[in-house]
Amino acid sequence: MKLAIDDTHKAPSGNNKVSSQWYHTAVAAAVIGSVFSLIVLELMLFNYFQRTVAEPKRDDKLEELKIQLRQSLNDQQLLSQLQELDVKSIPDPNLAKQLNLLKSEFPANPQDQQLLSKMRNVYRQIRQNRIRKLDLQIRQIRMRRWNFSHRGSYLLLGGVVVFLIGVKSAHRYKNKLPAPQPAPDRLNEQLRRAIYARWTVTVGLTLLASSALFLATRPWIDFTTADTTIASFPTMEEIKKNWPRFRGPGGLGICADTNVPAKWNGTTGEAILWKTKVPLPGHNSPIVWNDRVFVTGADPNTCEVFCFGALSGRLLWNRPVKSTPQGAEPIDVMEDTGFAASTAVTDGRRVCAIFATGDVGCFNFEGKELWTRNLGVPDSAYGYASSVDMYRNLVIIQYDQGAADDEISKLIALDTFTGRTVWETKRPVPNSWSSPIVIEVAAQPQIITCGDPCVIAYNPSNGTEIWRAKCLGGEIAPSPIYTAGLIIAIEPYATMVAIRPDGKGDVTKTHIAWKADESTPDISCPVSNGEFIFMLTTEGFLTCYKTADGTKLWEHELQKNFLASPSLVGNRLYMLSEKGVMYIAEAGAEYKELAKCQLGEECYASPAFMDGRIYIRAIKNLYCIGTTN
Amino acid sequence: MSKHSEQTPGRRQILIAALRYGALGLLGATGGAAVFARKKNNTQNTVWQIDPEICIACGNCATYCVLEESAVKCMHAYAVCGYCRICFGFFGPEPADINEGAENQLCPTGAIKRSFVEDPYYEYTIDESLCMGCGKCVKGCSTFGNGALYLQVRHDRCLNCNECSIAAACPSGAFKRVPADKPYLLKRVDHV
Amino acid sequence: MIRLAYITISVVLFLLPCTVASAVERFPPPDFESGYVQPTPTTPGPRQTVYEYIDTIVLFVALTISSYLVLRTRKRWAIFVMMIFSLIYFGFWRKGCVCPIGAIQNVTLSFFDPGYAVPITITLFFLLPLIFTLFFARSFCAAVCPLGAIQDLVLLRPISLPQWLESGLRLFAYVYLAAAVLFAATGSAFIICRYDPFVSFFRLNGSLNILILGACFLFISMFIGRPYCRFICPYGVILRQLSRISKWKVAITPDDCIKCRLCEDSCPFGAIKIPTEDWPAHDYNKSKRRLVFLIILLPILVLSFGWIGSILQPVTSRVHATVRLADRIYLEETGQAEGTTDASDAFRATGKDIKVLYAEALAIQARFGLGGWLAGGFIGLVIALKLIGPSLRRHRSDYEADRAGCLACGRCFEYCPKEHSKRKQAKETMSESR
Amino acid sequence: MKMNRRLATANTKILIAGLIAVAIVVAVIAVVRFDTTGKKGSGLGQEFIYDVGELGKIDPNLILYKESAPAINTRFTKCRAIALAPQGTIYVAGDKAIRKFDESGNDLGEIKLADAPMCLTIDTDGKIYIAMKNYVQVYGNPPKPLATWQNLGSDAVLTSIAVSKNDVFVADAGNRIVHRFDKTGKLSNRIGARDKDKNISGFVVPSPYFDLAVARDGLLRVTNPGQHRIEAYTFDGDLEFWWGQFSAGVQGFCGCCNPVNFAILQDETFVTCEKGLIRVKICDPEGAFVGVVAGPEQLVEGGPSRVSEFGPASQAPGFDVAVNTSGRIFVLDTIKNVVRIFTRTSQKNNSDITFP
Repeated sequence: MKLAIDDTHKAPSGNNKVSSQWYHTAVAAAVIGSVFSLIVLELMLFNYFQRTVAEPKRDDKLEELKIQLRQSLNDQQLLSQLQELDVKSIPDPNLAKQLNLLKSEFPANPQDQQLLSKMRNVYRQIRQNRIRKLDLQIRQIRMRRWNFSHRGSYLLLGGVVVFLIGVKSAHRYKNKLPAPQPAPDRLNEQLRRAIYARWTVTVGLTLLASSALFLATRPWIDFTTADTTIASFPTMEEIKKNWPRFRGPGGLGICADTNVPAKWNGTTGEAILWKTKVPLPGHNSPIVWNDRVFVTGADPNTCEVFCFGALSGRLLWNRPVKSTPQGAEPIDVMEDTGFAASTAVTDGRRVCAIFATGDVGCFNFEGKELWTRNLGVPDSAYGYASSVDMYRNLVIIQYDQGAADDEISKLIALDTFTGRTVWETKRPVPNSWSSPIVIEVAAQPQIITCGDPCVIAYNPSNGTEIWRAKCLGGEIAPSPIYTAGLIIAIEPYATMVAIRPDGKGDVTKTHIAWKADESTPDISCPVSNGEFIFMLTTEGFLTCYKTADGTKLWEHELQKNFLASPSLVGNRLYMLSEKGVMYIAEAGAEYKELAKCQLGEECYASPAFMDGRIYIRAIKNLYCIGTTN
Repeated sequence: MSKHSEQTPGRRQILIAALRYGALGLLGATGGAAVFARKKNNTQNTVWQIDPEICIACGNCATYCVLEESAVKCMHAYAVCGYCRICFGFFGPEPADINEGAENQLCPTGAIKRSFVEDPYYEYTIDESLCMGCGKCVKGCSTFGNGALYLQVRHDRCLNCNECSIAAACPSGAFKRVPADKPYLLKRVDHV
Repeated sequence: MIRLAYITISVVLFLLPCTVASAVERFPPPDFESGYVQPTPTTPGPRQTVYEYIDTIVLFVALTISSYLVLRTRKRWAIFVMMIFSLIYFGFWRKGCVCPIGAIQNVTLSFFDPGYAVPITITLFFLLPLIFTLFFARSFCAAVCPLGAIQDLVLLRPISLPQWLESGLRLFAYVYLAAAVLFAATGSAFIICRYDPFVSFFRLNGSLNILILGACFLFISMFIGRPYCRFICPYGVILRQLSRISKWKVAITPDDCIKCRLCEDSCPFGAIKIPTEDWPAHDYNKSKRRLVFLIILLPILVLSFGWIGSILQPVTSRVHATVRLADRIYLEETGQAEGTTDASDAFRATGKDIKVLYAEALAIQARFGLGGWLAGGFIGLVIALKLIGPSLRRHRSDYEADRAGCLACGRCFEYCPKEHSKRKQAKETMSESR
Repeated sequence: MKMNRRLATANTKILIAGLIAVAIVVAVIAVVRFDTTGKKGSGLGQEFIYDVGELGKIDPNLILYKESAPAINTRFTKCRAIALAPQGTIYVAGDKAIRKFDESGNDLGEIKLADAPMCLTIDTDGKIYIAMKNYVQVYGNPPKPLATWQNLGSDAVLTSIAVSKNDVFVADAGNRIVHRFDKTGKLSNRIGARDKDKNISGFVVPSPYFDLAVARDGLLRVTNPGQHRIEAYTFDGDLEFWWGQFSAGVQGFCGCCNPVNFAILQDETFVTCEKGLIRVKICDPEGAFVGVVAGPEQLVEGGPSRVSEFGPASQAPGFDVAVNTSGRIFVLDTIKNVVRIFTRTSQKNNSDITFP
């Protein structure tokens, strides 16, 4: 029983000397052990941080050198490099010698290509050697560190063992006899323990439960609702190829094709590929993606989305969008607005439509309902009529309503996949009928909205305002366009404003390029080919402005009523009158009428153009105009 | 109840004994079930291995192993190798010129050796003491060549942890438990 | 319903063979004229299986010896030596893997994953200590478990925790056990191994974080006796219950206790129970009512925690790689996440249908939902019992080792005067006999 | 005295408690920061990352073609080769069948086969010559099996076949040689075997990509991928000349073994197809680089940096290429198993090509 055991109890009396002398050695051992292991530990940590911090830098250096080696130098570069190169720094003596030689020869005949190539060769070798040297160095260091940390761990272990032995055996010589304190009041002790025990457990369980509940309430993905048929959103190219929204890509009303027919007749059926009745009325324009045409229609009781085959004109499917919840007061809209004035939007995977009732519906191309929801019945003088846009995975809805001081107008972004509201921004405007567009300025996307009194740009990623220009008034119906680096916004019968969209904050003073105030339209949107801007009033006044400075070039009266916005096809203007006559004019410095085509049915909606075809939604029918074959 | 137990200690003892042997039986059952429930798949020991068909050589093997110098190393399936003169498992994507100089090599640790066999064939061998299993060469070879280079767990190094920490961090789920008597999943062509 | 559909889809599609073509074409190598022969790659084998069996035998022997030392020899130093041996063999030599603690997960997995069969050796590693505990109390913890040993070794200046705090902290061990079993059963992770703080010391190797964790544990165990064993070890939880009903138990004193109170604070693990007083009558009815209330509370707790466990499914299931991948893919597909990760790249490279992935994820989440009920229910039960426990009246007249909590380290033996006198007698008899 | 000691013990107790608290906090932090699932990625330095992204980028001025029609979905799980009939029908060989399409992608029928086809060609008389792994099968028009030629042994891996007026040439990647048959399937001679005095270095074919075609100048063109060359042989097996060199840059052939496939346009210019960095390029009859049809950006989802991200599952897919009389180029995308159709854009951006 004389063995060294920790915590063994024996009276210190008697063999005090022996123990004390042992005691000191033990303490010494402990101290040495601890100090030693601390040092090793410290070294290992240093080693570790060297490996994680210092070495990557060296590696990057190596990569850099390799890249340099790959670059081919022209003569000037070579010479300058050689000038900078310090000959003494070259480890390989005979390379250095060669280089010196060449350098000395060079001034005599600087045009000697052979000499140059020699020099280039030598220089290349020098750089190669440098890389090889550094590379070797790096590898050696890496190996050394590995070995060190490997041995270090053993050393550390050893040190700790010594320390422990020391401390424990030292402990053994300093044991006190157990000296029990005077007995406490056992009974109360007992009771208290019981109570404390219960309380700790209670606290524990509340902690557990609350934290668990907190975690459980965090948002998570439900794969049952995951739409697996769809791969994210379309590329810019895809969008450009199609007519995905009101007035086509970017809402510009521009079609690049040149093979669009300029001659047809609805009554004789000339160049009319097909004509299909649309079951429900609506003033919204058709949108087209590849082989699908979408329009919406509604009467006070039903709102529906229609999908037509672009080739056949057959109605492929029609789907109702759930109507407003019961109890909501029935809304009244103007006859010439209707319940389906807003044009739908598609990203080629799904189509999303909004109606005057504030109902939004989203369907995939097969007509499967992905989601529908109601944004609350809009309070709008003529009925809600703004069209929606899509950007990446967002449906962007300019939900302007009421009066400015009601503060109920807002810009809403819904997730196209779930219909959830991604963000929502209040707008300081009364109800308007203009549609938002998404533009890219310096690779930064902006949502451009028009309202009384501001043109406001928002950031699509979070709905924050980028800039605003206080320049409009009245009841805004025309949508903005973006052309030649300018936003063109229109106040009916009053002004046309051109704004540079590269500002921040309030740009009213700073970024308004110019203003014009003659014969601005009240409903239709302008169209521009970059050089000129064309505007068409409801009364049929076609006006042409210069985009650069806003000077008016000419005006022409068409003596017809126009509700549809003019479109630009190649260098031709297509203007669809209320009576269904398409005026085709040259988009040039003066007015030149090219053709007039009769459809023979009233038209409110702006036409859609896609690969050589025109899709016109008339009062009752949807027309597809194109050249057969 | 405390009093009660005091009066008849015998009962309590019996109860406990019963419990004990109940528990013993339970344990036995558990063990038996665990081992012999499924006779079809043998209950011999397993080891960790990478399925080269699934591995994407992401590089996690180099850093997530519990060993500082990973147990995963690159292996060379000679039967699949094309013995190319310009091997993109050996040379960087843009070799300055075609020689063994460090400036042309792909492997950051220089673990691949290139040796002339006969015109125009070269043999490539891997120095395991230098390989750290980063899989850079594997990518090079599988992108341009036949995928003769691939990563495997070297069982002279592997500690065969109960849960392999690389497996836990493997993005492609290429790690699997394989029977200890067939510890490697070698790439080989099936021709005679 | 949709869920169900998805699951069935997944099952069906699992059965379909993978369409991905093999990487290696059947293609003959160049015909060498120089008579070069292709070398065959070296394939060094793993540790021989026979060693695994040897380990099992060593475990058995170690358990037997330590049981004998604890119950018969009753000598701290002997137990200590045994402990050192285990530390060296199971710890530094066997690199602390597989240990009985981790084996919990292997056994669990083997029940739920038809593809996985637990090796016999691992099963034995799991069972032997339990069986021994049934008869000889926690002799495994005493001198066989390397994790216990390394902590016991560095215990320098024990400070005793109040009992209520101890029982509160122990709650964690039960939660840890429940979690470990849940994750093992769903084939998600072996968290016990993942966060084992000491194994990296045994390997003298490991990632920085885990080394720091281990260092912290060792530091704490310099002052608080065996924190891992008492408050975290999920295996210890099982051992506690079994050792309650063990045949033989560790006794502080070799014969009758004289209540000298010398051993009172000798136990660094707070496992010595002091004699109880009779409860006063005035408290009796009150506590009786409380007891009834708590017993009624029990099922409520079980159910509510079960429910919590199940609704925690979205969180817990993300421990499973497939669910994480599905999440990531979903975010990428819906444009809510920029760029791709290695994992999503790898998934797309397989050309597998996303539907299948989602279906798999759903199936796994469903399993987590069910598992959550069970695990949560278990935790609820434990909590309820822990509430009831202190409200029960047990009579104790002697100083005795807590059957559940005693780690059989044998420290208290040396404190008992009876022990010493007994040893003296033994010596005398020996000397006489000589 | 006694008081002091008690105080001292009290203080130390507090100190210890504090230390323990700190330790616990540190431990928790360590656990939280401990990344077990690899979401932080391998913390390897830049030099350990393999990236051919930069290399794969192609100067848009060099791209002379654009994808002009929707790609044709072959509906194969693994398509192998593409060929055009003289009158322009597209034949695609895959899985265990041949499928016919017209240029707008309409399905014109399928020929079921007993074996997996490796390559095919269509004769002027409409006969279809299909090479399986190691034998050739001839189908008539309308497609019904006419003949099955001799088996070329287990080592043979036929990867390309071409017909001339009265010969059929078969490229055998396994034996690194070209077999010349007459139209009845009689083996007349072998071309391209290593031969010092004819100074034929022999074909180096590291992977089963070995293409040939008969040019209008009456010479046989054969790829020599290991040497990064296209070689011209007479039908009797004399090496006339060769062109092509290795270069990581766009004007040469990159990787260990390229080009994998090629086709010859009406005007004798070559359309070459590379694996690894998947590029389809135009070279003039002397092999000088003219321009690019499509590079990784156009052909690989995710662009060049994704090229090496396929994983072995779809490693280094060798695209095949065919051309029609009007100069359209049909690229068989073996990753997506579709046929992509390219037409030449206006010549103007052709002029301002500047070679690096």
